[in-house]
Amino acid sequence: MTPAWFARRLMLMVYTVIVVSMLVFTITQILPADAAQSLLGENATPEMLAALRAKLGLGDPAWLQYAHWARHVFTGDFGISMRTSLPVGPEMLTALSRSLLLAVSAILVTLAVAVPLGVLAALRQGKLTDTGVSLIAYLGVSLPEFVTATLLALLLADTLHWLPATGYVSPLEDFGDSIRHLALPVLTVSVILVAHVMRMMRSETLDVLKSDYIRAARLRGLPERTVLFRHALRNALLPVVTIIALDVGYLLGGIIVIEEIFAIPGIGRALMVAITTRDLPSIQAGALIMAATYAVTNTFADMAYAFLDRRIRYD
Amino acid sequence: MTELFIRLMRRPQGFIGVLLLALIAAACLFGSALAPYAPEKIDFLGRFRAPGWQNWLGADQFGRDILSRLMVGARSTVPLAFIATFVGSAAGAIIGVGSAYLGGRTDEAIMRTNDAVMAIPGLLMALLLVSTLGNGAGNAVIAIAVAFAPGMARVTRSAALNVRNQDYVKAAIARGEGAHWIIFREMLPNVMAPIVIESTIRVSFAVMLFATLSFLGVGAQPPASEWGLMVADARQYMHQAPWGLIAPSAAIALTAIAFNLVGDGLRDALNPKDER
Amino acid sequence: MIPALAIKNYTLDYVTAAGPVRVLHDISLQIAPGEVLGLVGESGSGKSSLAWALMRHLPDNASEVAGSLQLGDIDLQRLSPRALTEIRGRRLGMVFQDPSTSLNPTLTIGTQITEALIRHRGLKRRDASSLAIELLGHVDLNNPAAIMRRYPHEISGGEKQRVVIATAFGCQPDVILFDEPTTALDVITGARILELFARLRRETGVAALYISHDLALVTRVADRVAVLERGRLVEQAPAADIFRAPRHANTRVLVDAVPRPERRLVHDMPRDQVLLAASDIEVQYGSGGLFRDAPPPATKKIGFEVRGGEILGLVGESGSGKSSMARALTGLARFSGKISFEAHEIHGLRDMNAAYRRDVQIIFQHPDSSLNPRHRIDEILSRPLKLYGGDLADIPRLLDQVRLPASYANRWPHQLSGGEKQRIAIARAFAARPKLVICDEITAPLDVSVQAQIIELLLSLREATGAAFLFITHDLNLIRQIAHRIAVMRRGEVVDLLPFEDFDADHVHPYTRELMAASPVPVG
Amino acid sequence: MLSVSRRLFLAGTAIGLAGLPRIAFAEAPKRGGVLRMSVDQAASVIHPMQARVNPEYLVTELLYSNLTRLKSDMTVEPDLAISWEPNATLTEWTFKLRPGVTFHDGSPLTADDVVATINAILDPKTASPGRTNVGPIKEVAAVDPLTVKLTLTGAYADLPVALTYLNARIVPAKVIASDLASLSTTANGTGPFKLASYEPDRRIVVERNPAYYDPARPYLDRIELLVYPDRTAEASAMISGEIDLLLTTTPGEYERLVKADGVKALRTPSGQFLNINLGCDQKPFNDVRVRQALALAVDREATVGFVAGGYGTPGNDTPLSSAYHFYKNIPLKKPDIAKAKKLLADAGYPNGIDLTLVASDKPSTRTQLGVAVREMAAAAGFRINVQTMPHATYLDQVWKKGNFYVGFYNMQPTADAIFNLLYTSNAAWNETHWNNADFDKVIDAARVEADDAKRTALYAKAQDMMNAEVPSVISAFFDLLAAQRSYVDGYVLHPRGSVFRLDMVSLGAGAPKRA
Repeated sequence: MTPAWFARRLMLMVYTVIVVSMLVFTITQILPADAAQSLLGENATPEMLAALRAKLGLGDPAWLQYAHWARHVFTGDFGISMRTSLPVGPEMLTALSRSLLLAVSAILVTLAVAVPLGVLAALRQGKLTDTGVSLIAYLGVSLPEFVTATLLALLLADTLHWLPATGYVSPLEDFGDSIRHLALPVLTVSVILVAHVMRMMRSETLDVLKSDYIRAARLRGLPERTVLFRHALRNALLPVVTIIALDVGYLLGGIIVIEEIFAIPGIGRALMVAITTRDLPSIQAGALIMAATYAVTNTFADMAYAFLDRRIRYD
Repeated sequence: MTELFIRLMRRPQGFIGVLLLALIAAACLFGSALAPYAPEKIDFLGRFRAPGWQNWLGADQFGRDILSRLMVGARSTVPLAFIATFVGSAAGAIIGVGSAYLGGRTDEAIMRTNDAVMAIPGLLMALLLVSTLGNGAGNAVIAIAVAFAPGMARVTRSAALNVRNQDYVKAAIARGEGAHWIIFREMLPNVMAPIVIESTIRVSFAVMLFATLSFLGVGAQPPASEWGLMVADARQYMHQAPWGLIAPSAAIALTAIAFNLVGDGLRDALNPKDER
Repeated sequence: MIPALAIKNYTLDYVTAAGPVRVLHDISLQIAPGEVLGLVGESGSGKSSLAWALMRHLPDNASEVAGSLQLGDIDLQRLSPRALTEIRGRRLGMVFQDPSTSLNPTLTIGTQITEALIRHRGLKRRDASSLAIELLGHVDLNNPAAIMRRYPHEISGGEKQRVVIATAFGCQPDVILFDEPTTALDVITGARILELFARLRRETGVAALYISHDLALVTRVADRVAVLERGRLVEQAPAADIFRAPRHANTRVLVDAVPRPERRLVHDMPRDQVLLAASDIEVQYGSGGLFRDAPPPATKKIGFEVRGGEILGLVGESGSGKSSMARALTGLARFSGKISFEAHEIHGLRDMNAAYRRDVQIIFQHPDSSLNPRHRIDEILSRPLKLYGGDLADIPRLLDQVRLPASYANRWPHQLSGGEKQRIAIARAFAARPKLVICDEITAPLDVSVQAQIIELLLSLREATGAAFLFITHDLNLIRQIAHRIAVMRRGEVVDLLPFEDFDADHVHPYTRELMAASPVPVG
Repeated sequence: MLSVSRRLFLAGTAIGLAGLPRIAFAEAPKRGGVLRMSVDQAASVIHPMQARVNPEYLVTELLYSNLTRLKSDMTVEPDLAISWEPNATLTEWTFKLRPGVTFHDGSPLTADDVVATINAILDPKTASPGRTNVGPIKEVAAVDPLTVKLTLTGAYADLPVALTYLNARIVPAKVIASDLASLSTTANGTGPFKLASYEPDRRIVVERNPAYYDPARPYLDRIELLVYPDRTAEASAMISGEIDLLLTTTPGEYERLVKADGVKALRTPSGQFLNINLGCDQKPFNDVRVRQALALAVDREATVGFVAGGYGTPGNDTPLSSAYHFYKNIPLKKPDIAKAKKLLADAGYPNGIDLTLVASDKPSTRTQLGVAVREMAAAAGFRINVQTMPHATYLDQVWKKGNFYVGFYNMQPTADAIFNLLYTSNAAWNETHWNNADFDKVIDAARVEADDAKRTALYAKAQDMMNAEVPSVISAFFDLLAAQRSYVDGYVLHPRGSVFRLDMVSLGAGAPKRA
């Protein structure tokens, strides 16, 4: 991790954010229906619309709006939400923190479950355990998230009354209650992720176990436990962990449905609401913050990988 | 080809997967001819009728026959997911192979931009696009295709980079072959295996993404009998008529499992490494 | 006296879908304590299977039909998995072909060497560590303490192999299996590893089974040599006798195929007129970026001439820039400098017109990768004909030219053997009726007997077409048999460019001399 | 009520009303406690003049007060005004304000605040939806610190009702003068509760206003308003006791809530309806026979089942349901396919007609109505393609522009309000362009008619006209469905759908202790 490597990574992050900002801005420009109409709803009169449009600066040419917006974003000002009149930046960052809480908890649960299962399946390749574990994996990826969420809520909240059905409590307010409320959404995300990570862990472990250096370690007379834990697991985990970091992107944008069902005011739902109400500053800020988060986690993943696997350090 | 098929069928997951796919294909082809009722026929007296001799899988909030809707709906679910994946994969494959062929700074620029686009999660991208293009199954196909393309470009490119370094590609360049020949005749056929495997598995994601878009109200539109829409609609009546939720969910799950099984089977069948 | 290792009537099958395939027939071998037995055979002869059988690491479909494997008084076939880990490394060590894949990339050298010492010598961590440093010093590694902290990718291939050897010897086993330990290394590095092996063997008196495809090399390190041919043991003899008096016909073929500089295969002289003149060629891979320094150039403004009908040899170790030169001449790499081909002057990729591309053809090293696996043979051969003008009806003639039946036109590349694939690549090059053919290490992955046939084919094609050759290789013995002049490259520069007969002279570059010393000339 | 004099009927007074709970309790309501309730949509606007949806109306009702207040029988009671009096021609109204009322910041309520508020609502720059709904106000003036005089552009009998409008909350004059926009994020009203925290997409908390003008109320110490966007999950939260009150739910969830222990499911008929708007100025709906044919093809009883899950009342192509005053019970139109076919053939479509019916995706019942009508009307020869689009797109491209689409409207406080909103020639949202001069005359006459019997006759005539000419097909009214835990006392589901009166709510025995 030379300074040059670091600088290149930073450049890539910035590039990602710029590309995304332009892309999102373009999309928001061609969204049909205008924000003023959408804000005022069925009560709007033409003069009210005109007044609001002028206030929002919707009449300016697109590039001017982009330049204007980019300049403000650069100073940390994402604008004011057309919907709530609150500053968009802090709102989206708060939402992001909630989504990250969900995403990181889900990743931790997933790793704790999927890694041992994946290794087990790999070690028992072709045996009953392998088939059983693979079957679970297939089930996990074969239902849409909202069905999985519904079924889990039906079982754990409606029937068994173990967990609250919906709602979000900040861990800063009431930690215990926060955990109880997070349990169902985390479980739902984990069910989907576990399937994915487990399959990956299985195939990576199989690949690593077939590698020359594992064979060499065995032929050097090292006990199977050492071979597995010191030599194989480490190398199999690396790519898995990296891919999980990439999954943060999916987790932030893909859990809109889960955030909706479990009433978690995260960034995915904030964006969904922004899109349906044509709240352009929120769409732009949300997408940008999400892309930036993705770029940052990606960079961290690269750094972690480079740190753990010294081979690619200077790539 | 036949050899590959035999190898695929020899594995349990490939065999079951192909069997399920055949069933689904049959539903797509003959579903509307075999369905006992018209899929949109409403029946006031039959609302939420439980499964029985009249409606084998029960009836929904309009008294429509769920079995008939499932059978007819296969055609507006699976082929669309398939087309979306195909278009996305094809676009991604061409970008990936082209980028690998061009190499150097062009490759870097294309792939970095591609990565940047990937920073927008697929569902969000699909939502933005559908909001721009308007709701509906056709636009959802486009949105899913666009959402899939960058990922496929990445998968393809890493495979294509390997191929790019193969001597037969170098030989073709040294010979003075044109870019078209090299990309489409020398490289593309040799990266087909990973593309096909990845695409097969992605069809199941597409089915799921479709369902999610329908759940969010921007995918297929009523009265279509797209499965995801059926699930989304039935969800609000799930305590009155759980069969409305169960039947299409099971159909989606089976389809997803089938494509996953075939994808995994293909991966093994195309990878002789496991065979000694 | 109990032999250190005894193999008796050992017979091994692999069970395939098409039924059992016998890979080892009734093998009996003994290695006395302190003896080194060389095991030679071409690819597919079963020598690796024998090694895996001894290490008890056979694939699942292997079936041991008969025979016994004894390590001292231990019956290897009866060991439980647990007992096996006590034997491996401790009593029976192994050194692998490719040191870069036999070390775990994510663990330090220190970890990997000490864990074996802790396990097999029962040492405490600190003692193991100091012994490891001592061992690394003993295999001539500079600053062993620093090496301990490094990761495998941070040291060179030769250093890695020294680490592996140090580990194997450090556990003080009775017998060590060497599986082609120098094949993946450069000639000079390989020669030094051999020297190290000889020294350690002298010091420790360990018994060893040394497996290799290189007959000349084996005769230099082994006391006795056994020759394996398609799973059968065809000859066992003292090392000195094999070249002098090979008894079995197969051994004789093998011996004859080994290139010897003194046995010239080319007797004519090239024409006077210069076909291709390259000057100041510099190849630079990747450019510096905003935050990235440019790598050093692969070739540093070098040049040479090829005359009509000449065979110019280009030798050097990997990374010396010889392949980059080939890529520059065929438009596969960007370069600066000037190429004159007949009257045509070329300053960059854009100047390479169709005529130049037709006249200069290249054949690559790996037959497996030089043919597109998705194209049939006839399609592969049809491309030059379509591009440069030619008749598709010529395909059978092209096949005949490289001594393959016309029926091969309908085959897929994977249905061909390595040598046959290389013949197709040759046919594809000659389909263009070239004036210069660049051969980039084309015989390196082939067995010696196949290599001899390919060389013979190339020479007869040269006879027929009058084409010149730029023959790139790392095998000095081979190139001295066929080249008119030989250029020696090192780190992007040409250090010597001499007629073949001058190589025995005194005024060669010291590097050339080192290279010659490292190229094993067969004993006898 | 009918016997009281005209003057007494139109004027209002606080005597004997203020402080009296609407429902007689066996014991006095218990003070204190925290009510946790949920809404399915964020209250993203708390600016009282700009609120547009029910959760937002709820929040502004908690924080602010109007001059007058709508009771659940759709009559008016005093709020900040304790009495009012029109002149003889109903063009000038004088309102007496309640003395001693203070805003949350402690400043007293005066006539100037009322004047400033009404002027701000009428100012187009404020862009308040209330501008066209607070009545035909020409001028507003302070007579003395506790007296306000409103001058109208014409006679208007329903002004006290109009002033209950959801955006006509009284805000301080000084806020209007300095920074009206600050009300988007802060609140300063005279309502029973004060804003404690505001996170629009997650939770809004209000706390008791100790200085509320009625010393007895509110009963609750605090209300937490949570956003649970998923109706199924919301109902589950109610059943498991996570929340005490949910404002609205679907028929499917209602059936589950009815059966749940400790839950009281609430239901009230309302004037909320879906209509199919027919562009009466364009082909084919400019021909009244086509409109009548469609009306005859629709099975109204079945529509209530399909669209409202049986929780509703059939409609007769007029916007008035039994929840309104002046509702006329006309015999329900029965589906008559043969007659519909004939009407269509007479109108020049003997082989049927192809149409595209647009439905916005929110609420989803719009599409359900479309799907049901499509199937029902198919027999009569209507080949209808239902097109669903996002609500924002619908508002932009179809609403008030299309000639065949599904509309959705809340109950309005008066018959005049709903007719003038949708069906008169100068209606605010004249979607159908029916433009029937006779109808306009009837509505205008009813608007200034103070005699209840005559008004009833006039509105009956208006309903007959709509029933006959079908500017839009109105086949079903929804019942409002909600639920509460059984320990919640004093909550009445208001048919208007946007009046809540949580100041009347208290927690009875068995309520959980919430910190």
